[in-house]
Amino acid sequence: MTEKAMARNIYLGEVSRNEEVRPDFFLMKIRLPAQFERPLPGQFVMVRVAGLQDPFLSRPLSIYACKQGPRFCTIELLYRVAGKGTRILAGLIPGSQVELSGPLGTGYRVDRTKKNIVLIAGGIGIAPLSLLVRELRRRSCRAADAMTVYLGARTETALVGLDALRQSCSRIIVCTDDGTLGEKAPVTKAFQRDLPKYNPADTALYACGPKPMIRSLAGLLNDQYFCQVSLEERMACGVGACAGCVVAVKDASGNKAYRRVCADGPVFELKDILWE
Amino acid sequence: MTEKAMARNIYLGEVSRNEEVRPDFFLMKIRLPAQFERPLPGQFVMVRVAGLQDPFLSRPLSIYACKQGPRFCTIELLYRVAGKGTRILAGLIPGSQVELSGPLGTGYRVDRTKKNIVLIAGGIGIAPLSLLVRELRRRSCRAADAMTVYLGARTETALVGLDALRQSCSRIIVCTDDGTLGEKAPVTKAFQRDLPKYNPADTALYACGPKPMIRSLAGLLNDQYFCQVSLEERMACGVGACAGCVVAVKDASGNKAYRRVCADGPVFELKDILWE
Amino acid sequence: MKKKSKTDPALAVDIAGLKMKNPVITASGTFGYGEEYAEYVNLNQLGGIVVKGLSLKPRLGNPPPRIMETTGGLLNAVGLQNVGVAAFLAEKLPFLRRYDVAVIANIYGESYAEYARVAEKLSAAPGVHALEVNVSCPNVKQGGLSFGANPKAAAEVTRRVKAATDLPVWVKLTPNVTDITVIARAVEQAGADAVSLINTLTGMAIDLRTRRPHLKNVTGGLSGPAIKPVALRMVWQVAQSVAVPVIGMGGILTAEDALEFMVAGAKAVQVGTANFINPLAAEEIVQGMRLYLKHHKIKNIAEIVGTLQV
Amino acid sequence: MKKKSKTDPALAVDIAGLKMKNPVITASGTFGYGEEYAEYVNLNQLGGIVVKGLSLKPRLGNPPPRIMETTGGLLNAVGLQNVGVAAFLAEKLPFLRRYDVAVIANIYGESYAEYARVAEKLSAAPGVHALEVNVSCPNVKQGGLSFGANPKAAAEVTRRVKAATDLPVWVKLTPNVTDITVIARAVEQAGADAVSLINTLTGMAIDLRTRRPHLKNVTGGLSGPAIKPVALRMVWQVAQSVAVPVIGMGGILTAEDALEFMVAGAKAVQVGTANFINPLAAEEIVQGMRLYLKHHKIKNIAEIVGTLQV
Ligand SMILES: Cc1cc2nc3c(=O)[nH]c(=O)nc-3n(C[C@H](O)[C@H](O)[C@H](O)COP(=O)(O)OP(=O)(O)OC[C@H]3O[C@@H](n4cnc5c(N)ncnc54)[C@H](O)[C@@H]3O)c2cc1C
Ligand SMILES: Cc1cc2nc3c(=O)[nH]c(=O)nc-3n(C[C@H](O)[C@H](O)[C@H](O)COP(=O)(O)OP(=O)(O)OC[C@H]3O[C@@H](n4cnc5c(N)ncnc54)[C@H](O)[C@@H]3O)c2cc1C
Ligand SMILES: Cc1cc2nc3c(=O)[nH]c(=O)nc-3n(C[C@H](O)[C@H](O)[C@H](O)COP(=O)(O)O)c2cc1C
Ligand SMILES: Cc1cc2nc3c(=O)[nH]c(=O)nc-3n(C[C@H](O)[C@H](O)[C@H](O)COP(=O)(O)O)c2cc1C
Ligand code: FES
Ligand code: FES
Repeated sequence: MTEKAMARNIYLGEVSRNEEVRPDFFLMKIRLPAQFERPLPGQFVMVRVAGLQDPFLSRPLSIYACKQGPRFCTIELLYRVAGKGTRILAGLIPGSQVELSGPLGTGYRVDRTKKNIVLIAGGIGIAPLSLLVRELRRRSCRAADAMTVYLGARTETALVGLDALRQSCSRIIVCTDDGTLGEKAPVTKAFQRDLPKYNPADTALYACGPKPMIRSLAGLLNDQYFCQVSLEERMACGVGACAGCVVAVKDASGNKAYRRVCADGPVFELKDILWE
Repeated sequence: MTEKAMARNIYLGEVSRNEEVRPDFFLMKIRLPAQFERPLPGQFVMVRVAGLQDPFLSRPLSIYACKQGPRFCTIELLYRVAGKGTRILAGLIPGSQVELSGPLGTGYRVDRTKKNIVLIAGGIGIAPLSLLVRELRRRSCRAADAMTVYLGARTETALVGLDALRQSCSRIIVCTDDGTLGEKAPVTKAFQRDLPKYNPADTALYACGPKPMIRSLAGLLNDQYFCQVSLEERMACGVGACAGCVVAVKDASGNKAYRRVCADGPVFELKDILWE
Repeated sequence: MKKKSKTDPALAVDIAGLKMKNPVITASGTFGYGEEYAEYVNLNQLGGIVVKGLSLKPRLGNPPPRIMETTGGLLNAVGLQNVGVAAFLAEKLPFLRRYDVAVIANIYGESYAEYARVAEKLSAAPGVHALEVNVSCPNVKQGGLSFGANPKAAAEVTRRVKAATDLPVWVKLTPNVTDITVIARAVEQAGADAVSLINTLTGMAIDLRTRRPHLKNVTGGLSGPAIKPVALRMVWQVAQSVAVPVIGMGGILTAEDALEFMVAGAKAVQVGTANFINPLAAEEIVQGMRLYLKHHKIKNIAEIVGTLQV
Repeated sequence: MKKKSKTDPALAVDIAGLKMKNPVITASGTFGYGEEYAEYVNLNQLGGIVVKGLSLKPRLGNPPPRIMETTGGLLNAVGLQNVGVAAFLAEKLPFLRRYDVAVIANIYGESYAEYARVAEKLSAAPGVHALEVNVSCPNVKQGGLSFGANPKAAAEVTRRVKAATDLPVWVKLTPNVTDITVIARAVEQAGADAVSLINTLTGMAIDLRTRRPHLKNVTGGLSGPAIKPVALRMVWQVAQSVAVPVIGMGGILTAEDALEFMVAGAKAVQVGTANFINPLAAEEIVQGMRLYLKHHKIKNIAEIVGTLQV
């Protein structure tokens, strides 16, 4: 490994697999030095192709899975080809090198006192939540049926991560906008219908998805529930130095403040978010 | 082939081979549509990796060999890794696509009345001259010993193209700066020694190499010989539109003028060049 | 040529009386005199061609090296090498006249009088459809930028050229100023029929090995996608400050880039450095615009000009 | 830390009395308050750290989106979000004091008086080694660029700050002007101990899909390698126009880039956007400079400053 690999949190990784698991969705495995810190669910990495300066900035991607061995650590990223940067990532072949820093940001906080765990994922939002599900089962020893996952996507072929999720969770409610699989409804609609079943006192909610989904969730929950959401904003540094990735929140005294998604998040309490 | 391939002189080519033939020297084979025009020795192509914008400009490379078939035309480029652009080219694997225009520029003019053909190549200057040698043998039906090639390089491992050249030419004088192969002398020194053997009336000289070599050649020949040289300048457009690649020459009336290496050259009469 | 189908969106634009079949023009200095690209590009597909900057006498231009690549850009110090107005009329214009494309002559002078003389000579010739006055070349000692960075001088050049010609006069602005809208308004008041912007940003590159500038002229003009954000900003500012049409350029590579300039307020666009890395760029941009309009069911390109919501 | 070998070239510089162990400084707004990068970078290896621009009161900054990538560059409109000078002194400075690195406070005010007040407060605190006066931020409504583009206002800010502090005062110049040497000379005459340049070029990016600017603030500041040619040119021009030290920046990614700025006349350099794409950039630049000097048998970095042959 080069010197770069020695610095804390900055690594040169090697792509060991990069497959199109669904049209426009890729799963990339990256081999990293063993000292890569164990990621919390919700944390992400900043990644770029080694030696390439176009695109200019690194791209943030959630850690979808992580396997630590004695000599290497292998992480998996599940990503959608959204534009130039992810298109270039999608073109990498095994053996390619990526520059990567992480794990970055805050993770989901698991509240062990809540007996209902409900996860709501929209589209590629499944990536961080999948890691959360696996960690919940492993670390908190939750049963596969102690969690409910609401999973929404545009259409069946955009429902990535579902098969893998089935291995750790037996209660999965699937929705698609076009009805090609599961209910033909927005995922928040399906969740809204079940909402009365979930008592605020013993329910923990975790969500990740496009902004409109998060926003309508905020409308449904009305600050009554413990709900953590993972947000996405364009990022430059990924470490809290540039203040480029902010989101408006209510601060401790109820005033408007901007918080950095990369360092203060990406996981926020839903009730703190200011919808302007 | 895509639409791009339909336009005259602009092609999408596919790399079919790209090998390091000597340390830092690569031979790339590119498969092009059959309509790629038969190149004249001395002509070049502008080449860039398809879809990549860093480096920004295309790079000029001489056509080292060309084989035309009924369905495809395959050209070969022999190049030295000089900087960023050529380093990226060197990294291409078979199957990669390149955007390419050409053949561009003027070629060497073969004067059939001259019985001595003398070629002087410095370093990678061997690329266009190799094509000239092969074409001379093929088209003008010259014997392998009707030509003399003076070939110079820094060191033995930088003497590319020599083996291939031996197949078409039996009189090759090799020089290296460090004496690792052939004479330990600049190639112009070896040529200077033999110069009295070549009568200006029946000798045609063709040269390609670094500027100092061409310049000292100009000093030796003193406008007495028919001598064509191929020049190199940084290029932007490659087609004569930007006036970026000029070299100072004496025009018809003996005045200083700037000529475009890409369109008025790269082959110039040595005696026209103004050394400032 | 392809026949226009009934549903084809209208791309034609009218810039101060000059009608062009589409708003895509190749930029001065990046397309030679048209002939250089004629075997690559179907010139009839273009809206217009701005030829290399013309001066009264032929100009040698600057000594080489004249160009250097930078990140996402190109530095050039060609120094207005050109054949001169007489040779242009005799040798270059006849070729261009064979095509159905607007020909815009980019002109340059070392003095007010020279600008006027060049304008006059070009106006007498059939086949020149507009003049673009270059008061913004950073690569020449006299004239050029020194006129363009000063609102009074820029206005005076404009007045002199206007007095010397009946052709529409576009004035090409430099970005190397504190407030480009001041210059734009000054030339508008002096009679400019349109403004085109931006010319290149003055820059420099150094060869660390030799500790010399990469360009013999020391400084040069920066073009290409690196400058696109600056160009877009200035086009947007100027479009809000003047009533005459704005012709936008600076780093346009794709139809999307071109449309962004139009959304910012440009009525037409010029494609410069892009020609070097893809000779088909301008043609592809025309085609891409057509597809965009079709796809978004926009009937006329004019409908998107200046529609930026801020 | 590594022991210095006898043959190690000298990298130390002295900028108007401030001694730094090497000329590599992280640029304001790109390195937070230092702590954000502390787990990536060995801060002791840096010459200096310029902290995020500080104002008297905490500032919310501009609404998001605040950043957008462009070709070879970054547009930002952060709008000087900062904790305010009091919180800086109480919460951020103590952390920085633990390191052996020069701390330069970048300051910003909406009025002459605010600049002076911020300067005063910072000067009272041990551990701030110099002030960098930002008269060039394009992303705020008051102050910022409006001061920096006007030689009189820039000079007045400089005078007020000088009167309020004993620390060395660097004035940071904007590139968005017709002639940067005019501003540089004005602030030099007003007492600036050094000038740093360039701040960002004002630019814009448009989302064609929504026909809105990508930045909520509409325009933003362009940084990164895209602007390097402009930065190098201005550093070279200013270095020839003023006697005070010039601190150069704009698109520096590598030691080679940094050395080019020094050859152009910069006595020290700042590394900005590069930190984002490679947190180790500044450290690697220090190391690369050392290797370059060794390889070229140059004993002291000062020997290359301003050695450009034109
Ligand atoms: C903390 C975090 C974790 C993320 N995890 C994942 C993940 O696991 N899988 C995945 O597929 N994507 C993830 N994203 C989104 C991903 O970063 C963007 O899709 C990607 O950066 C787009 O880059 P691009 O060059 O392909 O597209 P661009 O050409 O840059 O943009 C394409 C489109 O995507 C939008 N976009 C660009 N950057 C972002 C961004 N940072 N966040 C949201 N939208 C953006 C643009 O506005 C545009 O509409 C994550 C984002 C963040 C902030
Ligand atoms: C008509 C023509 C034919 C050529 N044929 C060949 C060939 O067959 N094989 C081959 O290896 N090279 C050839 N060259 C040179 C080749 O184009 C350059 O080596 C290449 O462009 C360097 O690009 P780069 O990005 O690798 O290096 P850069 O990082 O751009 O530059 C590295 C070094 O090479 C110099 N350089 C850059 N461009 C040129 C150029 N166009 N000409 C000369 N020096 C340059 C630079 O000044 C610098 O010193 C030819 C050049 C021309 C003009
Ligand atoms: C090599 C070169 C030569 C140029 N010559 C001229 C010129 O003669 N007159 C002029 O007005 N602009 C000239 N320009 C500027 C371009 O017309 C255009 O304004 C600028 O390059 C920005 O657009 P672009 O980024 O699309 O290239 C030249 C640009 C380049 C790159
Ligand atoms: C996100 C961001 C925030 C910045 N904030 C400041 C600031 O607060 N004060 C300041 O003087 N310059 C600020 N700058 C400008 C940089 O310090 C620097 O002058 C500029 O980015 C050019 O250098 P670079 O290309 O190396 O980034 C900021 C730049 C960026 C990218
Ligand atoms: S990306 Fe820089 S602060 Fe978040
Ligand atoms: S490279 Fe443009 S004229 Fe030669």
